[in-house]
Amino acid sequence: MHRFANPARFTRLADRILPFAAVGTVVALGVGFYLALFVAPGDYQQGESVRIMYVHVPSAWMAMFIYVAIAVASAVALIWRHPLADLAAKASSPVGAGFAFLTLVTGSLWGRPMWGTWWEWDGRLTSMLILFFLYLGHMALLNAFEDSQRGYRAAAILALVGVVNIPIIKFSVDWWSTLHQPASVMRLDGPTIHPSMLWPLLIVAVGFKLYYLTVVLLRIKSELIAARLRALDLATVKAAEVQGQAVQG
Amino acid sequence: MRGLALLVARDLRLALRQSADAWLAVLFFVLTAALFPFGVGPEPNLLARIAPGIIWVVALLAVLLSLERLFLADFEDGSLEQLLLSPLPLELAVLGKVLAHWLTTGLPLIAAAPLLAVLFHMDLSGLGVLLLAMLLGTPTLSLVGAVGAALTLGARRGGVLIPLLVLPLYVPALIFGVGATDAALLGLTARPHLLLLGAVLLVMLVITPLAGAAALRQAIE
Amino acid sequence: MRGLALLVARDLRLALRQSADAWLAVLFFVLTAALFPFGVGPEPNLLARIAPGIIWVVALLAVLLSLERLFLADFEDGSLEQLLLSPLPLELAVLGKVLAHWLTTGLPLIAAAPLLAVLFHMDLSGLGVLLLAMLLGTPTLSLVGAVGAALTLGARRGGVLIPLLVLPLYVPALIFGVGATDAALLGLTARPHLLLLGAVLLVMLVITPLAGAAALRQAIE
Amino acid sequence: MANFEGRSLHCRRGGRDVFAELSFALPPGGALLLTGPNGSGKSSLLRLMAGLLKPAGGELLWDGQAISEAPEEHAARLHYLGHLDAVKPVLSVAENLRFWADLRGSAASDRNTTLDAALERFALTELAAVPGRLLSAGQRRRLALARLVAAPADLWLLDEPSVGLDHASVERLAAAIAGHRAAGGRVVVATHTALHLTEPLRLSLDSLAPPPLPEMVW
Amino acid sequence: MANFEGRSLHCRRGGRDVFAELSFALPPGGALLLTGPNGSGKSSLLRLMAGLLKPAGGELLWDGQAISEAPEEHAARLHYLGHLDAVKPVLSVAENLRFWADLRGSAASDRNTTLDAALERFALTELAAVPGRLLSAGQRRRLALARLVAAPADLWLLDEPSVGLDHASVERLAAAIAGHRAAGGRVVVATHTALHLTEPLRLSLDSLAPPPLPEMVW
Ligand code: HEM
Ligand SMILES: Nc1ncnc2c1ncn2[C@@H]1O[C@H](COP(=O)(O)OP(=O)(O)OP(=O)(O)O)[C@@H](O)[C@H]1O
Ligand SMILES: Nc1ncnc2c1ncn2[C@@H]1O[C@H](COP(=O)(O)OP(=O)(O)OP(=O)(O)O)[C@@H](O)[C@H]1O
Ligand SMILES: [Mg+2]
Ligand SMILES: [Mg+2]
Repeated sequence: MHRFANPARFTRLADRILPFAAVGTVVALGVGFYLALFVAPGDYQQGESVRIMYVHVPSAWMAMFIYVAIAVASAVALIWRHPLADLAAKASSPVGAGFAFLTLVTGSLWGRPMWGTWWEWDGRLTSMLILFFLYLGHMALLNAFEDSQRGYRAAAILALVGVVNIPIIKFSVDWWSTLHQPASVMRLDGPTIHPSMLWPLLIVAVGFKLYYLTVVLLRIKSELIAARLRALDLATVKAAEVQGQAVQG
Repeated sequence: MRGLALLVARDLRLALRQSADAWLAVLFFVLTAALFPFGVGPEPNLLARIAPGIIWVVALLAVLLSLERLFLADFEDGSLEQLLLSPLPLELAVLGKVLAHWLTTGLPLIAAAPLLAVLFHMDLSGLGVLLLAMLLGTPTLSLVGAVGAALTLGARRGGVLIPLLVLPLYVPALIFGVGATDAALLGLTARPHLLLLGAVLLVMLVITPLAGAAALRQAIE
Repeated sequence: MRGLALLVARDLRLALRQSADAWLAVLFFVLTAALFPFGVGPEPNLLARIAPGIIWVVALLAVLLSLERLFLADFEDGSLEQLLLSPLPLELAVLGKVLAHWLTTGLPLIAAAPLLAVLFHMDLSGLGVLLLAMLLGTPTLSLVGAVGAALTLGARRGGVLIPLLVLPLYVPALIFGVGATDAALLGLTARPHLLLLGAVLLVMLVITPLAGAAALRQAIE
Repeated sequence: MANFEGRSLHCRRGGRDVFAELSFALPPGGALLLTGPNGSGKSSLLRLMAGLLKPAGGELLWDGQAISEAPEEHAARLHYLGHLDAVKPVLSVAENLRFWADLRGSAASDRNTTLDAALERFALTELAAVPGRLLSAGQRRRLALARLVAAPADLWLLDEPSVGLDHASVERLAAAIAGHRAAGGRVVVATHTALHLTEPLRLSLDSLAPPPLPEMVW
Repeated sequence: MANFEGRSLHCRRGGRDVFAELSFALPPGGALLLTGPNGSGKSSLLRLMAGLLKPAGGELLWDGQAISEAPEEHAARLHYLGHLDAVKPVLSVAENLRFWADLRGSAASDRNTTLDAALERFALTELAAVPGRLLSAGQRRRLALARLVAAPADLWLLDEPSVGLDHASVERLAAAIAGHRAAGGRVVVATHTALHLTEPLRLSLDSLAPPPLPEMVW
């Protein structure tokens, strides 16, 4: 397992993957957005604003996907003490929070023309808001300690407790809003979607996944480099200290 | 088991000696709830309409406020180190501390809830279910909160972090708790809500000792 | 004056280093407010009706929660003793700490208030007055709270006591603050409410340094 | 015979190497005296020995078995006294002591006499009913020390135990340590001041400064 | 010549008499060494002298003037070092020191050299950039001591200043005290351990135990 913990090996692997991931991101997003903006039809009901969907829906998928990825990385970190898993979790949560935020913003921009309000306390919307807060908690805890190791472990425990709770939260919120508000406004049945809209959606989704991969690899790499710089720094301080003591003694 | 009883007894004794912690949480509960009529105006119908929601949200905040202290005093004066090195398994120690916390925080809140129900002109036919739901829900609040409190020990501003970690996880207890009371007030059955509250409690009874102990172990370094 | 600036600068630096305290108070504000729809249900009309009240009460709680730390860290690590023995008059030191507290707590709350107004479907015509009222009201919250925080220092469970002392004193700010916003929403003039808020602020600007310094002096024994 | 050993221990704190390649062996009845300038890692070593801190390298053995394999067993056989006294302000001296002794499960029958003896040992009998909050610095430290004798444990790990103690109390501490060792117990003490120990093993931490450059991982 | 005096001081804490009828006089350049067993009231006396605690009877005089009449003036001429170190965990060693020195208003021009000298004086120069949280017990204490020399003050009140210090640091402390006295400064030290002071006045607190029964007020 610790085979990949070797930063050198990881860096080599990352360097090999990164160009493909980066180019893939640009291509997929370029094609996806082109199709979404110029090729896909407007909706007869919703007009041109329907195009927000091509950002909104894949973002929502990513926000949920990344939390699970963090939980998996956290389990690996806690069970096998794998240092790269910690770094992966740390690299992921701002990206996840970003996608959750994007979902909220695009949804609310869409909601304005559709429902006449920026926000509805609908089940799906609300659980995305809670997910966003879970991300913020994870990030805050990661950075709350002087000693980064402590931050990693605390955040990993939080992510695992969170992932057990997410289904409970999602279920309860859905139940709550259907209880109070039988007919939710936001229903656009998935299966009935036309292929000309489905394809751009899927391509953008792939683009987002590749973007995530690129960012995570880059951030792990830079963390490793920063750690190495810190080690060098401390070593110089320590050496000076030892020398100083020798002189005084 | 003997160790667990000892720990609970000590924590209760500490709480009672410390100028009645118990009634401080209750007073916060009542005082904060009493602010809402100033905020939303005194109309009885409106107050009655929002009563279960306010009672639950404020109960949740009262528990939240008392959480920071759950492990902090023991952490700062070195008792936690000693506890870790004692023969009592840390998982049990966590459960013991949560139990003592609930007895001194959750239970008094339940005792004070009828007062708030009256203040808010709530229809008293729902009172029984409200209390039952709180009996099932407040232990969950203590359990979830304990994990948050343990995780933030030694963090740069632990206390302020706890709400951020804990509040999102409180949502299910809040929803089912209010749901049960609302159902009873509408004359519907509260059973499914209560069962769900119980289920959430059971899940947390399993998770909290494990996650809490893991968090405490890494806080002591 | 130089001493005052030094103290404010140090406190701001501590707050910023400590992983952005500022946005933690804001997050508490938004998170707690977001609990109310779960409690009272998602109907836009009801939410809009209670929005100003909820925003004010929750702002008040967010300030309250951050109060315990105002003097506590300095008290526990011995900095307060040193401050007392420094040439900076203790009254000014209190003002400096309150100023730093407001800059890192009250000000960010004001910035976050429009978000809550949107979430609660509040009519945005009242937003300007809401913000103005908060600009006059939140410093009062910090000032009153500082006296409470100073009084409870060294009390065995100071943190829990603060709400008891402080919440009743927050009522005037709450009433005038909500009053101003409600008036604006109804198309009436908010002027008298705002003037009263300002008057309360001035009174507290005089009282707090004196009362706070006296309380700190007797906490250090 | 049971032996307590450390083999090429390596300690990192806050990303810095504190010491490396540290080894020791402590037989029953032995005393290990840790000395060294501030920041040399005495406290860190004691926390390693207690299992509160995990070594970055090397291992601790008890009777040939790694303590990381049976952490609970190890905890049960030691007393750790750090910089903090674990004294609750609202409990009386006697209540404070009794809680920790009970938790260790000292036999219930002679419990009261053991507790009284422990208080007596550190001249706390007069203070038995005084709440922890009213104790002076040295009195609080003595209460922490009384825990050592209130419940038996094989290994005592003491971090600057004599801080704040008056002369009489330092004597009492030395006597308690001597008694413990005579009964086959072991003790590890970190201190900057003179403490009367017969034939201690010495471990001086300043000579153990880690290699100036930590090895790079790539 | 200015004199620092206490006249028949009486101290009560937590409802108990700690000492009574205590008097002393400390001329410029003098050192007063407080000794006595745990709980005899050394810390309490130092807090009285600092003005942090009010005496239940008697008075403290500076140059014939009661310090209770001009508490701010008195505060400005003293440094008090208690059990707590007033070190902020998130500020670096240099930042911690600078804040307190600035607050005392040391002249801005040579401020940096004064601070550097203070750090140097207690061998903290290497640690200047390290955050307070990472300091060992002795390092933190040294930082608290550095405040004494970072801004001048006539009277030093030191409560067990050598706690946790290694031998080299104790020497440095003794040298700092000697320098301060040579310049006409005064120092009051409570300690249980040996600290090299030339010709100290001694005040032993155990002989001053108050009458066993506190007088009743009704
Ligand atoms: C802030 C407001 C909004 C939020 C937070 C939000 C959140 C979400 C989430 C989490 C999903 C993913 C559901 C899933 O795949 O399981 C989703 C999907 C979707 N949203 Fe939104 N939404 C918002 C506003 C809107 C609005 C205003 C509309 C349009 C009327 C809309 C239309 C859709 C559609 C069509 C889908 C795809 C449904 C599917 O494929 O299953 N959303 N949204
Ligand atoms: N904060 C306090 N409140 C009430 N009583 C106190 C307080 N601190 C100390 N005392 C009591 O006052 C008496 C003197 O305490 P003080 O701390 O002055 O002793 P000391 O000589 O410094 O002892 P040590 O050598 O242990 O530090 C003790 O009997 C103690 O119980
Ligand atoms: N909690 C901590 N986190 C990170 N580093 C620490 C921590 N505590 C101490 N250190 C660092 O570890 C090193 C060793 O500290 P330790 O407390 O073991 O020293 P010590 O020998 O006990 O010193 P002293 O005699 O001053 O008590 C020091 O350089 C210190 O800066
Ligand atoms: Mg140490
Ligand atoms: Mg003392």
